[in-house]
Amino acid sequence: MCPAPSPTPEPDPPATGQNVTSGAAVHDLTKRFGPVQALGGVTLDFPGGQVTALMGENGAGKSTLLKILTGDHQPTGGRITLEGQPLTLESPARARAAGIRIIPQEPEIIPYVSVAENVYAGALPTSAGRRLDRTELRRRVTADLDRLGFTGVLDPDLLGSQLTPAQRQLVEIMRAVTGEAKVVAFDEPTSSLSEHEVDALFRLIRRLRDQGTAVIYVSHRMQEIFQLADRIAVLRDGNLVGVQDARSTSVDELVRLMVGRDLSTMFTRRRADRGRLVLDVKDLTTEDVRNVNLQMHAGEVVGLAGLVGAGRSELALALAGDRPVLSGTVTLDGQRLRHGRPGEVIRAGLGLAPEERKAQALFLHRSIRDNSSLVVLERLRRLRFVSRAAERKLVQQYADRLRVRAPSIEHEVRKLSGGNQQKVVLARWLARKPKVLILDEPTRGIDVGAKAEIYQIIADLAEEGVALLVISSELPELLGLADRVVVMQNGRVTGELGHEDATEEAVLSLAMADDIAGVTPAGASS
Amino acid sequence: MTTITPQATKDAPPGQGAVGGSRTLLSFVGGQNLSLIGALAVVLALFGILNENYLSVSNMQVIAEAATITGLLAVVQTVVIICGGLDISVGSQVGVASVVSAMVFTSTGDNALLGVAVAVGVGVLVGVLNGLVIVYGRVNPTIATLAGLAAYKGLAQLLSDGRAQGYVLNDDIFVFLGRGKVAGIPAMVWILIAVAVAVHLLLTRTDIGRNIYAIGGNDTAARLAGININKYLVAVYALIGVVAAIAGILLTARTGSGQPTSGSEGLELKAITAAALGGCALRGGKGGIGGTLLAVALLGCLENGLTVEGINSFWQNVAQGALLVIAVVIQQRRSGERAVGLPT
Amino acid sequence: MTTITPQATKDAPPGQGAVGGSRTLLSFVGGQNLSLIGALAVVLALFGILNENYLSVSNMQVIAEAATITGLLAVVQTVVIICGGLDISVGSQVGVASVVSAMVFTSTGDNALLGVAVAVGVGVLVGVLNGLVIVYGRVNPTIATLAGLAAYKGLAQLLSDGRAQGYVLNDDIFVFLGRGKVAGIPAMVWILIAVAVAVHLLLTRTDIGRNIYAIGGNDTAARLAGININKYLVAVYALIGVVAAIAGILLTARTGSGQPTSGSEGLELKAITAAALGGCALRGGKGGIGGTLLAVALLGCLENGLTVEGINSFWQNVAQGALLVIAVVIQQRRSGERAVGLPT
Amino acid sequence: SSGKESADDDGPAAPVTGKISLTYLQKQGDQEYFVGEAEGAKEKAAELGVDLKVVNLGNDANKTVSEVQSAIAQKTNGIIIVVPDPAVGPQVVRTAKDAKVPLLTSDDQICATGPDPSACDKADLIPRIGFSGSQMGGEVGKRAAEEFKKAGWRAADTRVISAWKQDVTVCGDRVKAAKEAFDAAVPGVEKTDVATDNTPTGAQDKIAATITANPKVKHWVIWGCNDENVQGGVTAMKNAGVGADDVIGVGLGAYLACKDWSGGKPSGMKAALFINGRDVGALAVQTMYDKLKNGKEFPSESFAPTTMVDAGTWKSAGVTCN
Ligand SMILES: Nc1ncnc2c1ncn2[C@@H]1O[C@H](COP(=O)(O)OP(=O)(O)OP(=O)(O)O)[C@@H](O)[C@H]1O
Ligand SMILES: Nc1ncnc2c1ncn2[C@@H]1O[C@H](COP(=O)(O)OP(=O)(O)OP(=O)(O)O)[C@@H](O)[C@H]1O
Ligand SMILES: [Mg+2]
Ligand SMILES: [Mg+2]
Repeated sequence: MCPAPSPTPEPDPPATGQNVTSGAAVHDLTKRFGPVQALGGVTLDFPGGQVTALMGENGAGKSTLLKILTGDHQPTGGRITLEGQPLTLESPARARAAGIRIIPQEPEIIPYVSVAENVYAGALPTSAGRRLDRTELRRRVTADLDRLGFTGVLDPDLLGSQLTPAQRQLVEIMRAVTGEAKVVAFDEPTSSLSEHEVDALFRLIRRLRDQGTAVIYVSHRMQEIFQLADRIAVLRDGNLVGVQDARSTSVDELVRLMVGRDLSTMFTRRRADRGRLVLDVKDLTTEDVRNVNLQMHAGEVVGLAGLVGAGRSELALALAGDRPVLSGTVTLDGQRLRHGRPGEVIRAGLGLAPEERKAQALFLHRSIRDNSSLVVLERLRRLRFVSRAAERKLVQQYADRLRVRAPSIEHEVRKLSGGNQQKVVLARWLARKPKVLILDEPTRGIDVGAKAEIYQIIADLAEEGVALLVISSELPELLGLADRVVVMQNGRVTGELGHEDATEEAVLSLAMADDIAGVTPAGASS
Repeated sequence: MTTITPQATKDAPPGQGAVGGSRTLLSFVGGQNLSLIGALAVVLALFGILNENYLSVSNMQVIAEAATITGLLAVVQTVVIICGGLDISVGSQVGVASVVSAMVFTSTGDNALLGVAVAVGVGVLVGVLNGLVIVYGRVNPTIATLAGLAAYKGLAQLLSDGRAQGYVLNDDIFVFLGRGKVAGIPAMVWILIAVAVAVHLLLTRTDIGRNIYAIGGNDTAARLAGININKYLVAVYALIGVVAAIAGILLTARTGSGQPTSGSEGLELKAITAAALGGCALRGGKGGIGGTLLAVALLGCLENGLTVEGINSFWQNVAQGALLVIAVVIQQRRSGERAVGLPT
Repeated sequence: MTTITPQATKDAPPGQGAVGGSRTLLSFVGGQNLSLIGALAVVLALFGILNENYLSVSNMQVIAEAATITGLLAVVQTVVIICGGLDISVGSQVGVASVVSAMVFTSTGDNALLGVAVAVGVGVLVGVLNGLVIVYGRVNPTIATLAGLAAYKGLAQLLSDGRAQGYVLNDDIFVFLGRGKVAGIPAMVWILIAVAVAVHLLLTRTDIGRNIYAIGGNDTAARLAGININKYLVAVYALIGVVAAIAGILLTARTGSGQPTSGSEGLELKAITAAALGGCALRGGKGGIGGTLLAVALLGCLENGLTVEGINSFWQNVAQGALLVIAVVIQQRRSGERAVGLPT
Repeated sequence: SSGKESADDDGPAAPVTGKISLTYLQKQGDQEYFVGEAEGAKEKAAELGVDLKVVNLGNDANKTVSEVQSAIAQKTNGIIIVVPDPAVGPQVVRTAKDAKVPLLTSDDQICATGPDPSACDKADLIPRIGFSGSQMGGEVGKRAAEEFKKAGWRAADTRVISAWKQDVTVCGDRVKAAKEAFDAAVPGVEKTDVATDNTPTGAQDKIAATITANPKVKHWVIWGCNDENVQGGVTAMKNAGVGADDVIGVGLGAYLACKDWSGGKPSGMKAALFINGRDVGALAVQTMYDKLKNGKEFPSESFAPTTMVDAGTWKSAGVTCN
């Protein structure tokens, strides 16, 4: 796991807001979804001028709490107060007007309007009646981009449908901080951002805090929590199990609160000898990826690092046969793969758990079982009839192993928390057991306990001889997992680092090779 | 911690359930279709009280027979809607098949089997054409089949010169299809039952069906899961072509001759209505044969009842519209859809 | 990294661009509509060569007039499709308005303005009713308006007893609406122009319009942004009601009497076809008036040309279907839609 | 069953004793003419104390079969039918015969043994009340010829437009008869077929295009399947600037033509064949009643009267205009 700043193990009483009349609070808040109790009576305040972190396992109820605060869900019971005054939030519009903003876990983007309009949707500037004032809109967005430090990464004229995941997240962030905000909640905002944007985001959060805004911050990344938070509230099974002062608590204590037991958080993998060559990529060029050469061996974990838009996901999709290949070859176990045929690639033995689970992997209205078994159906069928018993057994096995939190495997995936949805995607590929498995941001939105589990699974798979390509924006994770790290920038591989040489600094300097004048890409090591 | 409990919940989508016999019926019906069953019961009870002959065996046979052609099309419409498409040209396809079956029959010296075979063959061709236009022409399915609606209607009219063709009621096979009964149930209704059961099994029990749901639920995800979407789409449209051809042959058998437009115009709307009322989401990925058949039955019983009561067709239009809305509103209330926002 | 380029990209939807005069025309047409313009040019050239009178001013007037009622409905259909809905009941609404306008006119001793006003009022009511059923009944727009298609048709028939009602061509206002010309352009065409320009400005230049795109593009995002989706939906359906009523009044003016079904049946399909051909995505969030009007013009010129050439209606059906597909295929090829997967 | 078994013909059914219930199945029940026919039938039924159900079949041959079956399941005593398409006739006849329910047709003829009444053995034709399509067309053609002669036009600068929905068989029959009658009286006038959807606006748009295509034509004669076609055509002429004197429109039905005349202005609508659906409906019910109550055999064919009316005579002929 990520190394935590050494905390002082001093059991201070939980910090409460210094100023009861600023910020928001919830009192005895409950929420039920049919049989699922998502929140079971949470009383918690979010004082102004402080960053309150919200932690908890996948499905603990963090997003639900935030959704209630923004009027998106109606609570089953309990009260909300803002600046000491009771508040009923019958709609998101009401919450917005009251000054409560949320950056949701899954960005919601309007596809065919510009970034500028996406940011100001619902509050577009008008002049002379309802005439849209485009000049003013542009002025405001440009100013916002400048203020937030996103100027280079986000073109305000791009259409929503053209944005990358990171850019979508930035749009959500911009939306939330326009206008007068008293409470701003961030639901795992960094899960698709890279270091550069994360820095800008943290500056923004600190500025908001200093202006007296109540900031709520949800994340599974301990490092960030300790960098940002003043106080840390931990939810478990929809109940508040403790509020800790960030200066006086420790990672271990938080983990114990979250999962109810001790967990070894550091991950070290026993490195096996490299097996036979399974994947050989030669001079692969697509629209977004140029001249990529990559070799992967059985039992090897290769990390793929890079900044936002470096082309890692594009490379993954190209390998999975989902991108038109302009030139170059991909050979899997001696078999040359044809592009444009994902099915053939899967049958040849390559699997991809893609980056955007909702858009690229999940069938939200279908059950966990349907979602998990999709790529193994051909093994479960006889005369094309799927054996349900075998299917259920298999899915149950992987759901248990990944600790998917749901009443049953027949539960619809859209009703799962974000992290649990990610686990369903992983379960699909674990069940398939391919020769080469590409995991694009596999721990995005995954809680500590499950993360450890996933690391273990990656290790086990490598042990079994699977070659793994792991894409992650969390460098510590990547460095901990990978036998070697391949770094990309602008669609090109800029270097490769062996496990020993792979430090954060080395990776970052390769990731920004073009930007650092005069530095030639480091030669491939190991 | 991990909280997967092995029993199925009541949230399971229709056709998802266990393997056992008694579960199968419920899974076929689907939990969320209870309001349709309720509506059907109300309609049956109401007209049963108003008119003593309404619930008679012979009237039920009449209702079933009248609903057969719509039912066949609604079943395949359900499949294509589940996989995210739509087929607006089904009515015109029925017309083509009807004309072809009768004309081939007549011109080959009353060879019924040949008539049937050629009609089915033409149905496959038409369906594959639809699929190819959609897949390789990259035309939106709605537009492509809207074009088909006009084009195939024109084709049927050109073939038949716009008039009813041939006469088939001197042939045993056609007479059996149109008027025969087996075990007290009309032959055409048996055909509907056979098609519906086959398609239901296909959708719920085979990997093909799973893949169809996957394609409609999220095409990107389906593609990345290795499903050959294009192949599936062409196959689904071909299936529609075959079933529409069967419907056209039954139309010929029932009316006695090949009908280019009469009896088939407007069937697309009826089929889509039934599928949507039966719980198909028009954006794909959701629905089942059970719900669709219930909706077909509901609409059929309603129409017959209104006619039996001698209600004039103007009032029937108003009543059908109103009842359709009421049925859906009740269904939505029961399933507790959220009120804020677009209620799709 | 990336630099900000201040001009709109070529993918920007029509009407996104700048405020300037010359840009406005292009934005109205929309870059992606070039293939429609091409198709239109081909049709005009083809029939112009085949028949010397086809391109005459008087024939262009005839085409424009014939396309007006469809055009009006296609314009509002575009709006509702952009915001993620659909209205299949437009044709029936036209029938209601036609009957109401003529009956009120006749029964109030030939008061044309009152006839027009009451028809528009009824149109608003019908539209609001549609919106309320969709929003508060939580009924899928397709189903709700399918129900409306039947119910309002029944209403028009009940009001009129199924017959053409009244006679309006002794009144100057109706005669002007039906046959008058201003600056050489028929009065009805002016009405279409006025409605189209107003709706275009609404969609592209006001925050209301932008919110409509937002609702159709992503209803969750719109809801979270505080847009009152329900209010917008009801308002959009009310707008449809008003414009359908105007179309109904024009129908009365053209035919001289209130027509319950004749002349309005099937208009929904034509309107949806035009909107879809004009580039509206049926799942919402995308489209514009420019494309829709081009599609209306294309279909109108085609139909007129086929009639001028004396082609029988069977071939016309085939030709229209085939040409519709060809136009869209070319459009898709040009815009380079990806071939793998569902091509929606 | 194989569906082939047929009830033996065991003579005429015994007269019905209790309350008689009849079913009137009509095609295109939302059209003006058939609405009138239904009203006439209902009035007559009320007068005779008969229970009458009227069912609209639209243009649907399939629904026709269903509704015949349904009426039988409802134990109706007699069926009167206007088929959407004569080809469905044999199936209807067979179904009614199996159930021993007397069958009478109105308006359109059907044959017990084949799809085409015109190629049918006289004995196999089902008794019928109504107008004859070819007779109506003939009247129209004859009147148009008279008007043509009266106007003194030359065949060379005259054009005849026949407007109808080309997939409706009975429309085709009417138009064909009109052409033959016209040609018999006035040979040599060129004719143009215009495909419409039988609605006034559809006809107007299509005929407007036809005018465009033929700018050299000076005089126009228009007929069609119904009043809608002719009225749409006359309006198109007016809009194209063709004077009322240069148009001879002969309507069929008179229900829209009367509206033109009630305006009192000169109109291209010169005459229309008035067919009164009420008379047909009433006569059909009376005939069926006589058979069921009194055992009186159906006459093989009875016609209701038609009248050619024009601007001067329509009121006295009993045309009612809404
Ligand atoms: N719309 C819904 N319908 C049914 N159940 C839901 C719904 N939304 C959330 N839940 C359930 O409520 C519980 C809390 O979910 P929530 O999304 O708040 O978790 P979370 O703490 O944000 O988890 P994560 O870290 O994975 O995002 C979960 O058990 C989830 O399955
Ligand atoms: N700032 C940007 N502006 C415009 N396009 C961008 C930007 N960043 C990335 N892209 C586009 O994203 C694609 C490559 O990104 P890809 O998703 O493969 O990167 P990645 O390394 O996976 O990064 P991440 O997933 O973290 O965004 C290319 O199509 C590129 O044009
Ligand atoms: Mg969450
Ligand atoms: Mg990526």
